[in-house]
Amino acid sequence: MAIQNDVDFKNALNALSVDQQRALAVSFTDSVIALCDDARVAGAVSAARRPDISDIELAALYQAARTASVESYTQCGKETDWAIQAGHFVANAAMACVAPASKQANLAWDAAMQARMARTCETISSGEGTTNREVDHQYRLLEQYQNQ
Amino acid sequence: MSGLADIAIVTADALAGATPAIDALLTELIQHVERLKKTGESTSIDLRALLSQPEIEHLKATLGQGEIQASLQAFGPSSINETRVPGVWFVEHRNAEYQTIAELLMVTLCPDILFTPVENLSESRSLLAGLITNNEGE
Amino acid sequence: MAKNITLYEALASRGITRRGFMKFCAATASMMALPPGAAAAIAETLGKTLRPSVIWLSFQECTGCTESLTRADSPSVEQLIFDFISLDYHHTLQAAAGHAAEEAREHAMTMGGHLVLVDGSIPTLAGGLHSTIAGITNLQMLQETVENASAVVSIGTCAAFGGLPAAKPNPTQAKSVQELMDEGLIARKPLINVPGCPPIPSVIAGVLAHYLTFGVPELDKLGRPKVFFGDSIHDRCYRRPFYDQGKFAKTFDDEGARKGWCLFELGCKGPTTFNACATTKWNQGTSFPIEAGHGCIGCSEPSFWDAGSFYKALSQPTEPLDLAAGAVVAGAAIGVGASIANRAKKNAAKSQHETATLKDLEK
Amino acid sequence: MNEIALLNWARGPGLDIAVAVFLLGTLWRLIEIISLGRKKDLSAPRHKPGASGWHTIARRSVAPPGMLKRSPISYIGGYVFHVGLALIVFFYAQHIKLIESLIGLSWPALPSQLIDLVTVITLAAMVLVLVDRINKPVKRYLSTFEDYFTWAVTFLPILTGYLAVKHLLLPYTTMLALHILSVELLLVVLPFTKLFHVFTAFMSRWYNGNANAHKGVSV
Amino acid sequence: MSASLDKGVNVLKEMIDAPIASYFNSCVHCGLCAEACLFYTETGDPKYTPIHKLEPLRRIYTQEYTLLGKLAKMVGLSKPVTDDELEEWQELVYNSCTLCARCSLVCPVGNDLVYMIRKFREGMAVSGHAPEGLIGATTRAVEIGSPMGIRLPAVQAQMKHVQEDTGIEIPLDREGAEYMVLLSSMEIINFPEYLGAIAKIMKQAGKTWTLCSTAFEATNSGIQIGVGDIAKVLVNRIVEGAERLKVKTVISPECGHAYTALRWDGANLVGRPFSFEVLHILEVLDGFREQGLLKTEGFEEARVTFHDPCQLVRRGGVMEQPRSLLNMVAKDFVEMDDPAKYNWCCGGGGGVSANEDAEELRLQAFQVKKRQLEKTGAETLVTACANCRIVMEEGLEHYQLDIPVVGLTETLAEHLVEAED
Repeated sequence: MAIQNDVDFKNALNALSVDQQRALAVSFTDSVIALCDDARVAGAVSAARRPDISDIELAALYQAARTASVESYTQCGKETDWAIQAGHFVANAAMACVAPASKQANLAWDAAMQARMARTCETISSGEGTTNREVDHQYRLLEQYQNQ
Repeated sequence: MSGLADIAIVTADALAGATPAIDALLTELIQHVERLKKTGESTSIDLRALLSQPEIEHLKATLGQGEIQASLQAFGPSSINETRVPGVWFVEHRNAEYQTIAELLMVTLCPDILFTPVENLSESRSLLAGLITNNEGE
Repeated sequence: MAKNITLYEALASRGITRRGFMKFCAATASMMALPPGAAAAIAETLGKTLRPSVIWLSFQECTGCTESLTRADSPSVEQLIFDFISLDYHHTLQAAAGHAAEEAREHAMTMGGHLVLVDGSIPTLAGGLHSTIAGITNLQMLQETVENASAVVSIGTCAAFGGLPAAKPNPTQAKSVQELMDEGLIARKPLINVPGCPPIPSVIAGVLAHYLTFGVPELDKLGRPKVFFGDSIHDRCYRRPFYDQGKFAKTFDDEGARKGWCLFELGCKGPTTFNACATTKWNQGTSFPIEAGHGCIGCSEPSFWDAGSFYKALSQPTEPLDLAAGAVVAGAAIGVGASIANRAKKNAAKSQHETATLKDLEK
Repeated sequence: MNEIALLNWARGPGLDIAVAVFLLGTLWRLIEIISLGRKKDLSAPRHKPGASGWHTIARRSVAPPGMLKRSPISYIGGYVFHVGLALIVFFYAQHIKLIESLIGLSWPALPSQLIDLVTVITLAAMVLVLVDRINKPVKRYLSTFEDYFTWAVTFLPILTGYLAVKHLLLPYTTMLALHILSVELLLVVLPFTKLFHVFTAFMSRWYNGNANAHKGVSV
Repeated sequence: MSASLDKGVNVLKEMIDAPIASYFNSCVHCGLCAEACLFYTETGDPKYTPIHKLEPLRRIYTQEYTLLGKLAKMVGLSKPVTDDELEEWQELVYNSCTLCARCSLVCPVGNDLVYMIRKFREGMAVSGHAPEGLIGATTRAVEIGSPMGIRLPAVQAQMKHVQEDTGIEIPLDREGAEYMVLLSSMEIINFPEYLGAIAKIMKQAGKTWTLCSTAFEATNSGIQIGVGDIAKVLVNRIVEGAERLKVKTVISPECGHAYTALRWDGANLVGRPFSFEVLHILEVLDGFREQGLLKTEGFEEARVTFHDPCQLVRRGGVMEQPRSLLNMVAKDFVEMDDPAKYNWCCGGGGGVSANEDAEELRLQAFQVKKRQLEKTGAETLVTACANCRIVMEEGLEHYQLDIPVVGLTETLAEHLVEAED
């Protein structure tokens, strides 16, 4: 089935198991990982690929990603650097990838949203917002996943 | 107010009855009696310096009346009474107008004033001689 | 009565027996608030003492003190003592008048060693000419009389502290004997103050008796014999328990007054007044003012006339607050003045204000 | 000058001067403060029940949640000594007599034994708050000479008053004179020290309450 | 650059008024304001006692506006305020005060201390004693239009992004719309989901709204740094924008001080009452709720608690709304200790979060919030101020607490009944 809007998208994702969501989260994040040069983030994402990953590992990685995220926040009233801000959202996406299963949130959906924001920031920093459609790309990724 | 009579002059009746002052005095009396017994030394206490009039009245009543009731006529009347407490005497001096001029409590075997003054003995002889009636013919 | 006889002889000549004399001594001791044991000692000394010469000077006074003393009915102890002393000058009491009287005084003075009793205060304004006797001012008379005296007794509050004549505004600049001695206007001699308006007669007599027997008694800061002026009226007052219980008469005819409650709020000066009224009492020990339902007016204390109304409680002001109204006006004036200045300063600041821009954020 | 003369001065000219200075100072300072004025708030008000200057005047007499635990001595000591002081000043028979003779108003007094008790408690509370001022780092840090001076000026009248009534330490005459003089000192310094808060505290509460009530916040 | 002590003193002379005079005369040095100040309670350092932070202002008051003070100054008993002194006070007036006004709430004599700090900052700023961070933000706010240097294109990019996500059109400069929505830089940068939430909610409520190209920024650094003249410039942009678009209501975003700056200071800064109404987004939403225009479905399963932003609640008067809204979507809503007007600040308000020098102190002060939070046992922390949100995220990270912090508006948006179209 073809995903047309976020409602379908979210429902489809909700239908998946946590591991499946994690897998998708990783692929969503991958497509924007380039916008972040933080090793902790990259590390978290690659580790999340391993199917045998333990909860303890996840917890540790999650903490690391979270720290990366908070550190890259733009403080209220501080000068904004959109590139760093993009990295911040990537870090958030990475957090979703390694979020412990216990957090009954929709990992894939969270990753998707954060990835989109990362992309937007990138387009802002690179001058006028190019018409980049992270959304469609994510729909396609989901379809592929469903079809394999 | 209708008249002066209506002003109740409340004297210390408010405080009638035993008071700390009286109790203190009574305890003191014990000491004095003890001393009298041991050393024969007498004491006298000026009541008006220590107690209010009602207190004195109360004390008088408390100590009561003993065996001796003497009265003295000199420079006005005086009453010298032993209380029912042996050795404790109540002495009240009044002037010719019968006004109290001293109220004393004495702890003694016998108040000095009851003794005949030695000075007076000189006249005793002549007085006595004058009293002897006719005895010529010896 | 001859001068060179002892008190015992004087009494004997009045038909008073030895026992009577002992009784008299006992009474005197009691009057002098001495322990009864002292009676013997008194008997002994009075047995020896010769009649002293006493000069009684009356200045700015009302004769109340003399009245207080002489109205005591004979033969009271007081009376006997005054019979005993040789009162060589007392222009109210003595038979002699005019020059004869003054001669008596001068004669007594020249012999010296006499005792001077003073009632009334002494005017000092304009050399003291506001009060003269036989053409000499009270001040002069006092100076002369005190010169060779053995001691001085100020009888009554006027002599002791200035009293009524010295009350505000003290038009004659009346002074007490004490003040004159302190200022060196009269010779310094042993001085005993027996204040009171009037003093209690037995207190006067008691002081004299004490002087005759044991000399000058122990005195308090104000020169008053401690035996009589050692306690405040308040401390010896039979109504004291009501004060402690906070039971006060509010008016002279209310329930409290009938119940004989404390008169503090009706202006009783008992707590600040030192005298023997509450113990010795008046009229041969009948009663004293508080017992009669009136507060103490503090007559044996200095400047008691200036202590405000007799009927004002000690916690109340002695005089109306005259400055208050003026102070309110002045305060408002200063305030308004200050506020005008402040407004001006604030407006000046406003007009000096240059709109702040970014470059005003750094030096 | 003997005690009686001192007492008479305190009851007469002394009191007259003290009250005059007090009135003068109070009026002057109040006008000086109020006349500085304040801007009208142009923002649209939000009305909420319980939010007004008057509410705040009342509300600020009560400790906000948690504060009592944070600084018990400040609150308990503060309450006790303020209430105690008020009771002593306005409900002791002798003081009512004084007020009556000054302004003609009078009301029933409290039994003097009760006042005695209140006085002892008040004195204790004042000592407590002084100790607290010395012990607590913040209070010690803030405290200046004025803080200790005003404490003493407030403490003395209560102490001398108690000693006078109880006939302790000095003759009644002297102690009464000292009592009245210490009160006169209090009157004289009040308008020119932090003691002036007896007036401004209510103004401050009102200003604060009024400004916040404009926003619908009941402070 | 032209800051000077004279400028500072002069502006303070303008500022000092009857309330300030009354406050200084009332203080009895009881020190209770310290007990209400998180910078004291968390450090125990008495220099952070609020009234002490005002000492120079007090001296200026007495020296300028009281006869006795003038006298004391003349005879040298009271020393004049110096530049060095003000420099020393910068830390106390800016770094260790978030203008949270908790002290103003507890002072037993009723002193409104935050009112005085706010005015004191006027003097500090123009005498050159404002912290660098705040000066930077203010400069960007004036020159670029946003304290965080955001230009319109960035906003438009976010608008576009949100439109794509939500499929709802984000109106810009639509004249005659009922509501004009303001954003804070924080939302544009860190929480774009806020804009999406607004879009959904407005759609569901069927209200017309718009952003304004000349006034999208709600925050006002002028207020935080304490320069009325600059605050006025910034407020004027909004007033002009709102009047140009003839909107009925201007909606202040989830940013505490932006709300007070516009709602309570605004009219006084421009010197005339507004022709439009100013509401905080939560006031609007609660209004919708009451009119039944806000329909939600489902509940947050996790236990949530709410952090009251000082400027919104104690200083702004929006108290009940967040609670009634939160109860719509939260089954297990627990209050912290000292809720609503008694709340404890996150530690980053009043410009502190924009001030690097204050960072360490801010994290120290955060401990009080940490304690409160742990006591509730909440799994999610909801608030309604973008600044509180980040400050708390940082604090929680610093103390290794894993509790997500979310904005109330988005939380509601997530539970909106999806409009079937």
